[in-house]
Amino acid sequence: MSEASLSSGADGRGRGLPALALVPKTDEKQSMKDFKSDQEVRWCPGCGDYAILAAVQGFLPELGLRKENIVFVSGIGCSSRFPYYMNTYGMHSIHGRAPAIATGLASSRQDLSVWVVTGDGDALSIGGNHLIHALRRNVNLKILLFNNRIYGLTKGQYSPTSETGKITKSTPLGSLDHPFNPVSIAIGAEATFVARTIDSDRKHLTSVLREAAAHPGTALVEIYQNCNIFNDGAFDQLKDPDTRDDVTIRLEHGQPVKFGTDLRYGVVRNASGQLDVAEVAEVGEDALLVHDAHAENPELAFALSRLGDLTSNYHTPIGVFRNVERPVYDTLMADQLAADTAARGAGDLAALISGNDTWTIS
Amino acid sequence: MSEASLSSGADGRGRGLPALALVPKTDEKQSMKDFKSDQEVRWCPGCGDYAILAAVQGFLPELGLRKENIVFVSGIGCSSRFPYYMNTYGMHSIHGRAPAIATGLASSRQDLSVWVVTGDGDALSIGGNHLIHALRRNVNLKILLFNNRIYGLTKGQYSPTSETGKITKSTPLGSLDHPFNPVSIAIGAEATFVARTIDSDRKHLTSVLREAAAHPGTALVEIYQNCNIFNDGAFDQLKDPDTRDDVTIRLEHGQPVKFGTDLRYGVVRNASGQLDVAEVAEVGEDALLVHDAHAENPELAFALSRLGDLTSNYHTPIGVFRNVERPVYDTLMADQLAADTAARGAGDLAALISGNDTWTIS
Amino acid sequence: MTKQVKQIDRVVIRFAGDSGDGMQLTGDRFTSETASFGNDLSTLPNFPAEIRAPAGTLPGVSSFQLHFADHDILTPGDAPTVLVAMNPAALKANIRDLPRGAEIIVNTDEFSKRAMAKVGYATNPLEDGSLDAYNIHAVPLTTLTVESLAAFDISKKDAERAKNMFALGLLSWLYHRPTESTIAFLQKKFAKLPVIAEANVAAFKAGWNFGETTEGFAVSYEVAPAKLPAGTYRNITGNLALAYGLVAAGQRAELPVYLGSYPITPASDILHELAKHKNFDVRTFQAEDEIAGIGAALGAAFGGALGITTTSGPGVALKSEAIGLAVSLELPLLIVDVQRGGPSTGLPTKTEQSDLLQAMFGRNGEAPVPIVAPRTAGDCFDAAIEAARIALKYRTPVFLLSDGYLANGSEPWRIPNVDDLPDLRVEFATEPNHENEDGTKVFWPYKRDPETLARPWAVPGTPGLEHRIGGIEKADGIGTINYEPANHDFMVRVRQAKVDGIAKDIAELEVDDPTGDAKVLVVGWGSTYGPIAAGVRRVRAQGGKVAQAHLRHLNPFPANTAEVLKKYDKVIVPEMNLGQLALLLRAKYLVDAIAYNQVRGLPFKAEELAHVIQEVIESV
Amino acid sequence: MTKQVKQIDRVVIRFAGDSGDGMQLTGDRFTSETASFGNDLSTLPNFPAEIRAPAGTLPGVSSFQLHFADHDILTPGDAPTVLVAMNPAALKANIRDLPRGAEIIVNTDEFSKRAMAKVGYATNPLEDGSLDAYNIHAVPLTTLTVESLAAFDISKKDAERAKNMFALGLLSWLYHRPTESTIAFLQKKFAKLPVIAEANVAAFKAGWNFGETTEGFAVSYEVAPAKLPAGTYRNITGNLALAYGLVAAGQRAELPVYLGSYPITPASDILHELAKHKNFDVRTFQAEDEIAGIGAALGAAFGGALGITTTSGPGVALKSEAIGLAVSLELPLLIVDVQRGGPSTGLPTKTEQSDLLQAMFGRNGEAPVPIVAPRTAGDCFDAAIEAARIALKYRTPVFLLSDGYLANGSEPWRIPNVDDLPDLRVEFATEPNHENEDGTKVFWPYKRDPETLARPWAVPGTPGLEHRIGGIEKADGIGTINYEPANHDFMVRVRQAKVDGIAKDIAELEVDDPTGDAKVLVVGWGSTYGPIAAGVRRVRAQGGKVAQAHLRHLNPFPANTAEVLKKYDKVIVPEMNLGQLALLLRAKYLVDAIAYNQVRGLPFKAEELAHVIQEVIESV
Ligand SMILES: Cc1ncc(C[n+]2csc(CCOP(=O)(O)OP(=O)(O)O)c2C)c(N)n1
Ligand SMILES: Cc1ncc(C[n+]2csc(CCOP(=O)(O)OP(=O)(O)O)c2C)c(N)n1
Ligand code: SF4
Ligand code: SF4
Ligand SMILES: [Mg+2]
Ligand SMILES: [Mg+2]
Repeated sequence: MSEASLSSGADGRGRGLPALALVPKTDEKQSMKDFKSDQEVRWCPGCGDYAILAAVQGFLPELGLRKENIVFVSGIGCSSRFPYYMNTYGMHSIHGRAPAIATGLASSRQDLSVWVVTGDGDALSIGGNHLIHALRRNVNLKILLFNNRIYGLTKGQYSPTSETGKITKSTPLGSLDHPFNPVSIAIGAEATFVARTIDSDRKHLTSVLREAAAHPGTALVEIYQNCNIFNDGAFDQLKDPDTRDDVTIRLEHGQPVKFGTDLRYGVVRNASGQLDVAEVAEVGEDALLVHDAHAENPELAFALSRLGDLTSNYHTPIGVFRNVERPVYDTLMADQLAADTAARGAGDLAALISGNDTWTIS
Repeated sequence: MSEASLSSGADGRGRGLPALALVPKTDEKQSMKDFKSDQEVRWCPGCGDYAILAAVQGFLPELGLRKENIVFVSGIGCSSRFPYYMNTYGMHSIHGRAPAIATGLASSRQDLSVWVVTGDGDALSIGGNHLIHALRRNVNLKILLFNNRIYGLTKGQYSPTSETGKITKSTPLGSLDHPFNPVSIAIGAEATFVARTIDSDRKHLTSVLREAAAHPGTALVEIYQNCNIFNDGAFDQLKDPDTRDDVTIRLEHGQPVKFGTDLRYGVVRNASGQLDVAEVAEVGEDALLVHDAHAENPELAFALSRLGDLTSNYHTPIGVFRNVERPVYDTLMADQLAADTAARGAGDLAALISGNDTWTIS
Repeated sequence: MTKQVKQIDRVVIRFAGDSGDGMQLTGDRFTSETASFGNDLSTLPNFPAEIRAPAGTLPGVSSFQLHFADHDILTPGDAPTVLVAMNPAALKANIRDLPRGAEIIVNTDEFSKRAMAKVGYATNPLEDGSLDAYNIHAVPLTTLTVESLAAFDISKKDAERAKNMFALGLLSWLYHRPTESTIAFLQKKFAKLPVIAEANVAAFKAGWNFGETTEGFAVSYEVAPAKLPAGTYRNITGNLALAYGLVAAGQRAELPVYLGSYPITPASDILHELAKHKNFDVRTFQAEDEIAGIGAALGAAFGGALGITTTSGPGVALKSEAIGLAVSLELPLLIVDVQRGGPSTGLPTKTEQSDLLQAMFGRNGEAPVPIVAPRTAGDCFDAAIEAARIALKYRTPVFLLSDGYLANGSEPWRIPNVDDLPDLRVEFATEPNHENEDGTKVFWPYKRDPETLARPWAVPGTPGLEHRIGGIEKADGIGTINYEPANHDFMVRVRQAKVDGIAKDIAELEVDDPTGDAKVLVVGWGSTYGPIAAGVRRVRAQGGKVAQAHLRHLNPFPANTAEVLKKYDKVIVPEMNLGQLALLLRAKYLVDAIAYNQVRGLPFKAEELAHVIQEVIESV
Repeated sequence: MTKQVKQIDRVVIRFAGDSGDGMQLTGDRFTSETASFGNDLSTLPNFPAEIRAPAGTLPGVSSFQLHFADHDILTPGDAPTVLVAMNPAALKANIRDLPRGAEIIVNTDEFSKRAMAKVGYATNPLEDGSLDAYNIHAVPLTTLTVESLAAFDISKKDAERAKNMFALGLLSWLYHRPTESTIAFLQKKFAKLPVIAEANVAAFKAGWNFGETTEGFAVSYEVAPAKLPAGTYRNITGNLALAYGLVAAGQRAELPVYLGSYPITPASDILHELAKHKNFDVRTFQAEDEIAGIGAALGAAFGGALGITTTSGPGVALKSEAIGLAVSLELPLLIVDVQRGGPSTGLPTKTEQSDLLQAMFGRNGEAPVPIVAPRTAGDCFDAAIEAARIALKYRTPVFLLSDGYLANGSEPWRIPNVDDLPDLRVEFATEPNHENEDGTKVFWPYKRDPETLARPWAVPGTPGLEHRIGGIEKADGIGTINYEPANHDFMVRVRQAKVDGIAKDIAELEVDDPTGDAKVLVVGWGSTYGPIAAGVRRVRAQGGKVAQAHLRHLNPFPANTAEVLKKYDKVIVPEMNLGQLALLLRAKYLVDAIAYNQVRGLPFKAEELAHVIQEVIESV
């Protein structure tokens, strides 16, 4: 199995950094502070957004891109204040529309590295349609979805990722809606890159950002983020040293899926072909599923996305679920222009507007 | 495997017709013509919509519901003209919003059987967000998605289900977008019932409608529909007597997945755990996958949705992919009202507006 | 020692501190103590868009202003006579609003070098004499609070947190406020944490005693209860009154209420409130976006519910297309717009009146929609009922235009007698309403009531009345799709005529012109009522003659509007926008209305309006 | 036999048949024959919203009207002097528009009992004398076509399909039209099916010969070429001219063009056209909805492209919120609204002018947007360039308001010299534009050009100018988030001032008042130019004195507008809405404008306007 799966990505098409091939590099040595804007950060003390901001600012120097060629586009929400704090170009747009705006920017400017910062409400409530269309088109965008399972900026209503029965200002008797699993819906929407990580795990967060940045096309990164004011502790089981190892499944491409204290658990396919958690001791190493993020067919990635329990956070896989190559929208668009120009030559305005059915009056 | 899967639905929760339990029945014998409105049908001659209309009008009498308790809500598009031709209550709303409007109607009137008629553009372009949210909420709606892989009413632009590279009025050099697979995205959006059928197969279409009507909650039925003016023959391989049997995979719950002339092909899990098509002769009956539409875990249904090739239509599964029970939004909402009223008694307006912090001036 | 007690007629207090200092809560508590004491009052909360903007910074300052008096008042007061500043930022951000001689109570504990530097105080304003014009009470609030809670087994942090209650206690002593309600409130709020509850109560009492004992406060003040019209009163904010009005409308119409909404500041609280009243047959649906919110409400209206959607300006923009559909379907629907600063995201937590023209014209095609606007917090209740009345009777979407100032501000409200509320019951169609030539009886969904021009409301489930409606133009009467030129022209005009006709059915525009011979008229709408009336009072107090008229219906205008306007030489229209009502009045009545505008995210000041009016009077 | 040839100065022909009969194509061909012959012309296509409404029914009738003359004309003609009716439905649907004495060519083959019954003809109108007032040519078009194609190896169905070409041939003979272009066209169109191509050509020629030989047509007519201003001409529709204008704007600005659009009638063809011109550095993005369409265009504008979004009324409604964002971001953006009948879905394929107020006010908050409107099909080209000029120079979204009549109607267009087109080049910011106290140079995204009040356009990729913009109110100059009351008031006013200031930069309002002493002025905007001018001509022809002025800029109005209006005793404002421009003029200039309105989904008739004008003249 592992070979089959590895091979599917082994040709390395779209690996490496072609995602940023056209973005000018800098020769100067960059550091975290180069990416800090002079704006005072206005999140609540203790908000998980701080950690994500630090991680992103800490990671970007790695890419060695000219910072004037980096753009952060966001919607509306606490998380969407992000661009103000980055010393790059940025747009704090309107609620839910960042993927659409970023699509226009990315598909007209291949020399830019375009990042979208959004929240669970921004991306999955009002912005759901733009998100799924960006994913299927595979525009060259890196979408960071800060999922705190709540509407923060509007002071705590439940969101499309809140667990059913959630008591909030707008649902005093509990919410009725069944939540989205952002990873599942992204895969269902033909995404080429889907990952999940956690605000507090700087190392993991950074490694996921690295892979996302390297991905040519749309990369969706769901980041579990704590809103200590309106949904504090939503992800505690994944953070608490006592529980975290036994509830978090760390996915690594090409590796058997093992987790838990001294890796005593693993993921296997059960009799009915569904994925299940088992004790490695019982099933044996060979029975373990080997993760293949590069498989063209998304069924495995989807199956993995169903392992976690969104309420208890038990058996939550983190890492890169899917990372496959597919032609990038911006490239296709640019190629079409180039091909047409090559075929017909640069447009001649006078000829165009005259057409071929004219008459002259003197 | 087959047992495991059968059992998961065997308890029969949500089977039968509880979906319509609260909708008043009629004693009169109904016939197809009872559901025909006096409005002249204005689709192009030869349009697949005619067959679907006939199938629906032919099926409804089976339900034996009072026709005044049936409502058809649609958006905008050729397909969305549907309600005008039904002698029931109906609303031809605005582009993409039918699921939202129907949600308000269904969640406030449990005594109605509410149907949504929509197109691939209406449901998946402008209406994508409302569709996925209706699915996750599991509102008691039956959504008929007429998929002709084109924008008909606006005279033939490509749609989110058009194959990549499609030449249309708006894409003279071919479209760039990777299409949605409506079944995949519905499953990714937590749908409880997802099916696919074909305009020209009256029998199959009717059987799917029957199961959808029986499903408590949102049922999405994708209907392949021929637009003979702007996308003629989009589904020919599934209709042409010479090819249809070998390209169409008919799914039946609890049955091994076999198809092709004298059922010589079947679906199996390959070494890497992915679904594949194989010759029954080679793999043997027992190796065949047994379809389990009732499995709580959607991974199988999702995997099946990936079998078909959306361009060649090869190995297109039709039938019910997923049919599981989950609390219905309208019921939950009604129950919350009932519970609150039971707990606190019917609201007392005078008491409410007075509150408990008053003073009197005389 | 017994202290001197002064009688005064009115006070304007502003509590100011960090977003985290609980100033809104403190203000609320002081307000309800004041309300239950029987003063007339008006409040103005003011906070940043961020949930907890960084501590000690100017953008992070949150404030709550309260005006209370022994007579009826109309505004939260132009300038605070007392400022409670919990830190240097709060002082700096508010000082310029204070008249000389104002009292300032500052928490000296927070005046560290760093804290002062952070907001640009080079030297300590409490010492450098820059505040000599004011009457400073330097109080180490934090220290005192912590000391007073030494006995409690709580963290220092929790102890410090209680400093707002210490301040509240001090102010309560200073103005002789009753304390029971606050103590009860604290016990209820922290019921789960009895220690914290007791600690807060203790801090509150400590603050009171501090006032009682310290020399710092030589005088305390009494503001006698106000003589308001007889009745039972409560304090109420605009959003709460509006929510109650919607519940009441459902009850009086004997219809289920269906709210389809998407949260947005400053409208969210209406959703929150309605969600609490399921036992009034009220359904609340938090939709995926604004379009789904109004869509669901419209769907419910088709099903026979009182459909409502609540939002603010940006949400209205998104709902535009669906509102057009509602106009075409001619179904009852309430669109509540709690206006905020624009354009775009603008100033989400500030007030503005700049959605009037959007409400009038923000749709494709000729799509007239009636508009109703409340004038005070309490009036939101009646305005909601009036808007529902029009929607139900005329089968039309109706705009209810509130704003951020009304939404969050509060005032005493005379609780109406439920049985006196208007009867909003409607009749659903149950029978065919038309006879074909061949004598068969059929139902025509667009056959109108000759009086109101409203079409019949036939809800699904009614046998024999099956029909289809939609957004494409339909034939007059029978309601089938119709592309005929003459029919479209007729339908466009009849939809307009229906809305125009409502003028016959609404109260005339009242003019307040005591002497009857004023030459200048001030016309306003919505939340500017208070400031305008206060300004008018001042002018009259100084012997000036001015008339005031305030529009509750913006579309259509009351039947006598032309008449009223023509009576005066000059018409002033003050608005918190660039002149939107003025534009409508000028266009319709060709009156040379003088637009006086401010777009500051804050209500007008009475003084300022008085000044403007005075100038115009003199110009006549 | 040689036939008589009559010289006439103008003809109005209407082709009418089933949606499936190819009437639009027939009309197009006759139009281009006529254009290349050098007549002046004007066309009016008219078709149902359905793709192929059922054959033989009234709603299924599709028609194409063409007015051509030996002099310059302004409208497609009030009433057809010739009707070609391919079936009973076409006859019934159009007969009432014909003046007595008009010529009617009918396809008798389609007059079966069933077909006639279907549209309510109890007896055959061709025989029952009901058409005596007209000059009927009863021709079995289908039979004749099929016979003429007997030699071809094609199906009967294909043969019958060619009947529209037979009719075209007949009409071409009747009016001496050149035939080469049509023959060439058919060969190209059916290149892949040579037999079909030949068959159609044969049918076309057969039609011509039929006219030549049959007694049925004793006379043929000659309409001499029109003496239009010297130049090279082509025939063009409004949508095509508008699309070309957008391409030209990109070329003259030397900027890439980015169109973000979602298909909608009647705007879709602009998307279709632009999609063909990728070699002009034009990107077209078919978005998932209207909001994504404008969003992508705005994103591209941020990146330095000429961002454009095209739509119709319902789409504008959906874009409202994003337009507000563009106002706040102050980026160049073109919003093209090809207006159609409203409200809601309304009449998708019919024309209307009812989005003017939506364009003016359809957003939350004070969000002014300049508005430009073309007056004729050809003028769509210049109007698009002018709209782009304003957007680019003032860094603002701009509305371009076309409509369904301009979009699909066509006229001869004098092809401009590309080098004479305005230079639209702009300068991107490349350097810091502000110096801090400490002497450091920084970039302030909202530091404005004192002249235009436009802010700098600094595109990503420019080193040192990294900055953040957004929809929240920002501080003047530096552009950081700012909630200060005074700053907001200032920013709201400066955005308004920027748009108002454009008045200095646009052409003055021209008045056509030949005698200089007219007392009545007719003011219009957009596509009513033709009918109004034609109406004015008629009045003058009868000795009446009337002035005409037509607004190209609706926001801001030209600087001299007040002056112009004041000059006349009466001002008439004809509009295809309920008086939207009239409202704006009344509000701004307090002029008692008389609104004359029609909302029929069709352009005004010149005769009708002449009548209205005459009445007003007499009333003075
Ligand atoms: C059109 C519009 N609708 C609603 C709002 C109000 N609003 C602002 S942010 C937000 C949701 C925020 O939730 P999320 O996206 O999860 O971001 P978070 O604050 O949790 O980071 C809402 C409803 C708005 N600003 N604009
Ligand atoms: C708000 C809005 N945008 C665009 C349109 C134009 N429009 C009408 S139907 C349609 C798409 C139709 O495609 P589909 O939903 O697949 O229906 P079909 O006609 O193919 O049955 C579009 C873009 C519209 N009517 N309203
Ligand atoms: S409200 Fe929650 S998400 Fe928003 S800033 Fe505060 S802690 Fe963070
Ligand atoms: S255009 Fe296509 S989908 Fe629409 S009615 Fe005609 S055939 Fe059917
Ligand atoms: Mg969130
Ligand atoms: Mg379609």
